[in-house]
Amino acid sequence: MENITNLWLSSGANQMAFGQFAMMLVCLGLLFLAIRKNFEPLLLVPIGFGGILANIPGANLAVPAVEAAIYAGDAGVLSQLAQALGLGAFESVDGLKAALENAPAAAHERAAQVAADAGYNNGMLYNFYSVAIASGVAPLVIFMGVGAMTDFGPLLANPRTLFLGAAAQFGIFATVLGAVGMSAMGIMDFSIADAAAIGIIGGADGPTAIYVSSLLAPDLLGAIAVAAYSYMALVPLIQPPIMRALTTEQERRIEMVQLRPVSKREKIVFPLVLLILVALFLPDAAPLLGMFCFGNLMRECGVVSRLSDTAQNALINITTIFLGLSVGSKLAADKFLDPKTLGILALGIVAFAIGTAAGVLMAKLLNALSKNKINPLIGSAGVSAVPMAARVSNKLGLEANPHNFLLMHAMGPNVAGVIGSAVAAGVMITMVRAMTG
Amino acid sequence: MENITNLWLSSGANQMAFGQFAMMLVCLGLLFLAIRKNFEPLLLVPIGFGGILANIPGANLAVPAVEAAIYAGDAGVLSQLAQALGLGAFESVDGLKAALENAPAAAHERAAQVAADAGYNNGMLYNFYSVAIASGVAPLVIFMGVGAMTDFGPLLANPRTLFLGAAAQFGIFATVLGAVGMSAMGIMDFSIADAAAIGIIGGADGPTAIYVSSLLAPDLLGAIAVAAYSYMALVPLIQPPIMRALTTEQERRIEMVQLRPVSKREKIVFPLVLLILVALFLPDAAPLLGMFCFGNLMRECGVVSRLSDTAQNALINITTIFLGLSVGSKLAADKFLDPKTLGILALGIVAFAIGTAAGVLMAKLLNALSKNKINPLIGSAGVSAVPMAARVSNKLGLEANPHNFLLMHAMGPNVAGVIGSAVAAGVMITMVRAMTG
Amino acid sequence: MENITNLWLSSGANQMAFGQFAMMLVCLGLLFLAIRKNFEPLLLVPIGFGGILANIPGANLAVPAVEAAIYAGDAGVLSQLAQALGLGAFESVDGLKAALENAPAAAHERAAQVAADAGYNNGMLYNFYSVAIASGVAPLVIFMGVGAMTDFGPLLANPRTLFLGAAAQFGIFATVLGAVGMSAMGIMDFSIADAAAIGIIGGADGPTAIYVSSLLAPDLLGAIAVAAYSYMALVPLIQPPIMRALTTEQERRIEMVQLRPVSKREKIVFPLVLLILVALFLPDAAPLLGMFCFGNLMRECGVVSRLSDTAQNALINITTIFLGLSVGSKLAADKFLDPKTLGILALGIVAFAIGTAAGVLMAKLLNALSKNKINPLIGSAGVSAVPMAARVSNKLGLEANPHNFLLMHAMGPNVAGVIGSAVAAGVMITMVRAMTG
Amino acid sequence: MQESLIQQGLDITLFGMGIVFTFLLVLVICTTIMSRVITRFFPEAEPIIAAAPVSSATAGGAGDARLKKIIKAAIEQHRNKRR
Amino acid sequence: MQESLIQQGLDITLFGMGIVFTFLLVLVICTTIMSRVITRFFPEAEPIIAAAPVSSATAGGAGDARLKKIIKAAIEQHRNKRR
Amino acid sequence: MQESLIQQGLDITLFGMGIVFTFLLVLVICTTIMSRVITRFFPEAEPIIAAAPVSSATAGGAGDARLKKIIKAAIEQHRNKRR
Ligand code: NA
Ligand code: NA
Ligand code: NA
Repeated sequence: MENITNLWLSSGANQMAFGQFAMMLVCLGLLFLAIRKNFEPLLLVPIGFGGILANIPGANLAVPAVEAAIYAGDAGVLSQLAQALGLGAFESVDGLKAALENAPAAAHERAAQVAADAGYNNGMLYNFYSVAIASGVAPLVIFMGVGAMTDFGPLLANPRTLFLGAAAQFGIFATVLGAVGMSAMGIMDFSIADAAAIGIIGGADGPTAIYVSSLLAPDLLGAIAVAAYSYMALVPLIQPPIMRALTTEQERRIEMVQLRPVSKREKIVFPLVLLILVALFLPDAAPLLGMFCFGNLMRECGVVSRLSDTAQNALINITTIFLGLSVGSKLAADKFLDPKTLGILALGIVAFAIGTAAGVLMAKLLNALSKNKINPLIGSAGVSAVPMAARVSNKLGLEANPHNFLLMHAMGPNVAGVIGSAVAAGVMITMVRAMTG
Repeated sequence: MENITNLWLSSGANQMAFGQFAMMLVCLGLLFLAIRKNFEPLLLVPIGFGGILANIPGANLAVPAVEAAIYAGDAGVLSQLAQALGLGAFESVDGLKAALENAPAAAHERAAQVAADAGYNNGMLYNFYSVAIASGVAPLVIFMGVGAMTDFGPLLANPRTLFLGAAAQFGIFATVLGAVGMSAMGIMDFSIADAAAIGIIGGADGPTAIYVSSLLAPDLLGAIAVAAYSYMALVPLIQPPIMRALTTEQERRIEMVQLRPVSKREKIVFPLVLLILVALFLPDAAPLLGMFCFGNLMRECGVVSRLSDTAQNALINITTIFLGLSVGSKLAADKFLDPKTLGILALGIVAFAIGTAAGVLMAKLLNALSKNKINPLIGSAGVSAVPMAARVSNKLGLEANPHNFLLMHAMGPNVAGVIGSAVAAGVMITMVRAMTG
Repeated sequence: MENITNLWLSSGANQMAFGQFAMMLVCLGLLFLAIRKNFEPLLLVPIGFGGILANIPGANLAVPAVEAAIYAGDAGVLSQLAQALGLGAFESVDGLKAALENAPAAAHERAAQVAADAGYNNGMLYNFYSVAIASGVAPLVIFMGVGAMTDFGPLLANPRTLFLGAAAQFGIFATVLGAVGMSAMGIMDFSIADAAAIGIIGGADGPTAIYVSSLLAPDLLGAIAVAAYSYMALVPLIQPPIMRALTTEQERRIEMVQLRPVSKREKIVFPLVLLILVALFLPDAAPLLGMFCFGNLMRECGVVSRLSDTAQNALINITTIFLGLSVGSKLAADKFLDPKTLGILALGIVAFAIGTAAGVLMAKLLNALSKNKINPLIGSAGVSAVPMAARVSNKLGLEANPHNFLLMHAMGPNVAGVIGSAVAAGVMITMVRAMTG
Repeated sequence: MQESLIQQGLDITLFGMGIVFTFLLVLVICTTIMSRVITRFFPEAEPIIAAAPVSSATAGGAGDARLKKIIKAAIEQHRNKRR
Repeated sequence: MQESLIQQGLDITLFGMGIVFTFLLVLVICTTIMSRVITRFFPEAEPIIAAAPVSSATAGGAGDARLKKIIKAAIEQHRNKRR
Repeated sequence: MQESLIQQGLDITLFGMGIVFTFLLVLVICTTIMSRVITRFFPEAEPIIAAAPVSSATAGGAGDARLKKIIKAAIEQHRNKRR
């Protein structure tokens, strides 16, 4: 009899809190968008599935052994944990969790040893998160793979388009301002680190967003990643109205001269030039841009094609599976169902919109300064969201002028946007650390 | 001169105990079965090879640094270890090893630090085991890959076959009873956790068996994995006599109606339905069935085929190599050459036989209750052992009736058996933990 | 204003020490050799790139959190670190680093906890190094892949060529003598462990060299790996003059009888024979040769081709990427720009030359003892450097006699050289540990 | 203690088999409902037949077959014209 | 504190955008110089056109096309001989 | 100390080379015995020639060759009939 009671007590249905139920519906919604509407499925399928797993009541898949021990609520273990964390005695679960969060590394380890001795293990998703994201490795490996898939040819043929990629990063910083503004007005309670991590959504670059928020605001990582990937999928809806509003029919019809051929040598040397500039001026962007340049050098150098193939296929796929599940672990109800999430979702779409506008306006500015006209529609591609944003530019160009193929021209600002947001990420990490350190 | 002596003392021939020699022969036998007789070679080749490596005298490949330090026998190090483990002074190697086994996590770490300071490293296979199996990740990743290879179409076309997969799990529980019975009679000394881990051999599912025994009875893992994979390879020999004995010629001739076509949407929704039921009722089965459903969703959803391909190829292959070598590390003579191993081998084959019989009998029961007859030969496929058991059903069906193609019909209970044993695994993990608390 | 100052202080240009700048040039040189001159690009591209990353000033990519904390120079953290490492108070950065190097494991962990509490993380490349090389796993996995790519057919057809592979290892030991001689003369300051690690360059086998030096002389690993791979690429320049000097035109013209066909069974049994001999006589070579034999068995047994394919492709490529970057992390200026590096480079080329000569001379000795003549040009292939050295033998053979195809004959000593240097590695690890233990 | 071990084994067996059956019963019910709902309310445009995926080996064979058919047709056509 | 938070946000925005632009400006300059140097002093033997890699799918199609062409040619040749 | 370092180096060299040679000598002996035993007592049904594995590229070429042969044969056959 006791056994049946045990099983029922341990079964999910009994423990399912409303928040977890709601998060499961949210995650099913993400899966629907990914599978049916093709919203960045490579990431949103694992994220959504991981989110469901993280919200299974009683399974504790997304928490470390110590938290599992706390939830299990054995009186003896709780008092040992309280002692290990430097509390006099166990008073409340929330008090214990707060102590855990603020405990120094040595106390953390003592608590982990107590949990291990009591037979608790880390949850599967918690382990994935520790290895893949907390260590920083998964976003970097994906960035390496993206580098190995990136052709800098269009950018090298027309380096001016780097400015479009720079301008579109204004979306990032405007969002930082928005976030601190919300805090100042008392609507939200974002720290400067939170604000920086939210801003990076405007970079429209998944791995960069995950990397930055894992460093600056791990608690918000789930919401930030979901916002980043969802809005990237929504680029074909978000950008066109802004692009039409800011350009005249005349401007949208501008045909661009064909890109010059770019030699293999230029393509080999470019990632090294970029790397050296990063080394000289932006050491905090070195992990992201370093791995990106490494992937690109493997692609272009022509002598390590088997490594480049693996970086673009087996390695990036394996990493994506675990990265997605790990991000999903941050969709646990107690972290995600927070007013902050709504703020993040609202700020994220603003970031995309402002980035798009800034890119288009910069293109118009460049046209005002130079004879060699560029079609301002390619400015919006500067937000990155490779290659979706470039396709949007192409589509609007064709609408205005059926002979106007902008795709290759838009690839320049598009990859420039990847560099731009990695640079912005480096700057923000440095500055936030100096401010909070 | 001293150098030659050192080398000779450290050389294997000098240290080769009889047990290690015997285990090498056993492992060569496993390799012979795998390579020549095609006994589940994907697992038994790495397991057999890992077993040889684990038994190389003096190489300490399968033991942690602390044990290597103990075997090296330096007096100073031994006394430091004894202190670290809370013994007054070093008395005997066996006493030290016993203290190590029962030491709390903090003492374990102190001992590891003593060994590290004395220059000892963990053995290669020990590291593989820690990363791949002790963490639980390798069986789960393989289960994800199996999910990505599984077609639930036949099961969805005829959901009643799930009952066959349920019935065949009786092999698991009968074996648990057998194991505790042996203990009660004093023949063996199995704890309830041991009995549960041995029972899971009857699930005829390698990753599930390894996952459960890594949690409940790590010391028996080697024997359990070897028994599970060997008997899976022996399914074409074990099952037919039982199937013939329990069915009439008439029953074996039953032709089944062709399966209805199953829509893509059903296949996409099914893993989610299964996942949600697991979340509601069986949180302890969530890691296994969650990863299985995730793999299957990746397969069926059609939008992440590159992830699905990787899960079915590079990722599962890499994991299989390390899983196999890690299982092999548990074939070290001091663990494997134990009367318990004989008990495990004996109980394992009984588990397969009872599971087969239960599946067939359940099929006959379903026939007694319903007009829509099923061929009882497909009941035996409920033990899983995918796809071997389904092929056995097909072969016996063709013998009785040359127009009787049972393969697709048997795939339903076959994959149902995978679900069934994962459910049984979850139940047993919950109950054993509650009992041993 | 303060922010700009911060950024400038943190920027690379400000912190770029001369050594780091020099190392970047060296690494660009390695990349040039790899890409333009095809010098072992699969390794030298990642090594060179990793070396640039490791030398980015202020990025601390190649150092652990504790060192990053030391370089950051916060007074409070420094004094905490000094306490954690058992110093009375903080006196100097160099003193702290020296204390860190000599600290026992427990003090190391306390220091790591201080750094974690102060918000410092391990550098990316440091993490790669810890996981890939310090654990020993990456060289072993690569060796497994090499085993899966190796055809022992030519060796089995003519086992006598194993002696050529043995003789060529004299390069290793002559270099050990050279290194201790340099130390004795006061030119360099190599310990016996350093000398053994340097000697292994003469094995002309990358993973073996990295494995041995990660165990015996981790500080020299960067220089040793660079020397090993560079000289392997230079084999077509280093070997021919030596081979011509030691052979007569007559000898170079010797045509060899066609190799007998080797049966599949011999190929399957050979890795097991080798493994068992290793188990009996050389347990310290078991990790290297064990993984090598495992890879070869997977290749030849014919029943696990999907594992063998993965070992030869996805797995070895992934491992090569991280191994290369990790080796690059040891090209940090403060480790690499040391007089020892020059000594290593000088000794390395001597090792190759002596190994080549010893192989050729052994071939002539075998000819003197047997009627069945072999072409002494294949002796040089005994240094390994697969398959470059065998191609050199073939090329010189064709020069002397246009009908003289030595390639397959040279593959025998070539793979024998891999076995020979792994054996030498095992011997040296055992002996050095006994000497320094 | 031995008594209790057997008791534990019986407990695991009874509750275990019970839960396995119950869970799979619930799964049968949910699956059946799911299939009906999808078939009735969310049918796919064209019914998909659960065909075994054509392996690349088969595809190669198919290629050969197609090749032979093309050649046959070419020759046939040629003959017909000759008549 | 709130004052300071906004101040921090403004700092990040101003310096951040400034550095992004400055860095990319430097990159534009260096890239342009690099391209000119390579084009003038280290030109490649034959100019390489940035052609899209032919995917295996296309290659398969090409195979089919070649097959058809061969058969067509065979038949054509045959007809010609008949005349 | 210096003396001893050289002594250690000599030790490693002498014992090292000795063991490398001894080990490979034993390996030569065991390999030879193994080959003889297998060749005499466990011969394979058909002798396998150590042929280089046919790469897929070659296979593609073989396909082309087969294709040409089939077409040739078809045309040949056709011609013969015409005569
Ligand atoms: Na961007
Ligand atoms: Na089963
Ligand atoms: Na060698």
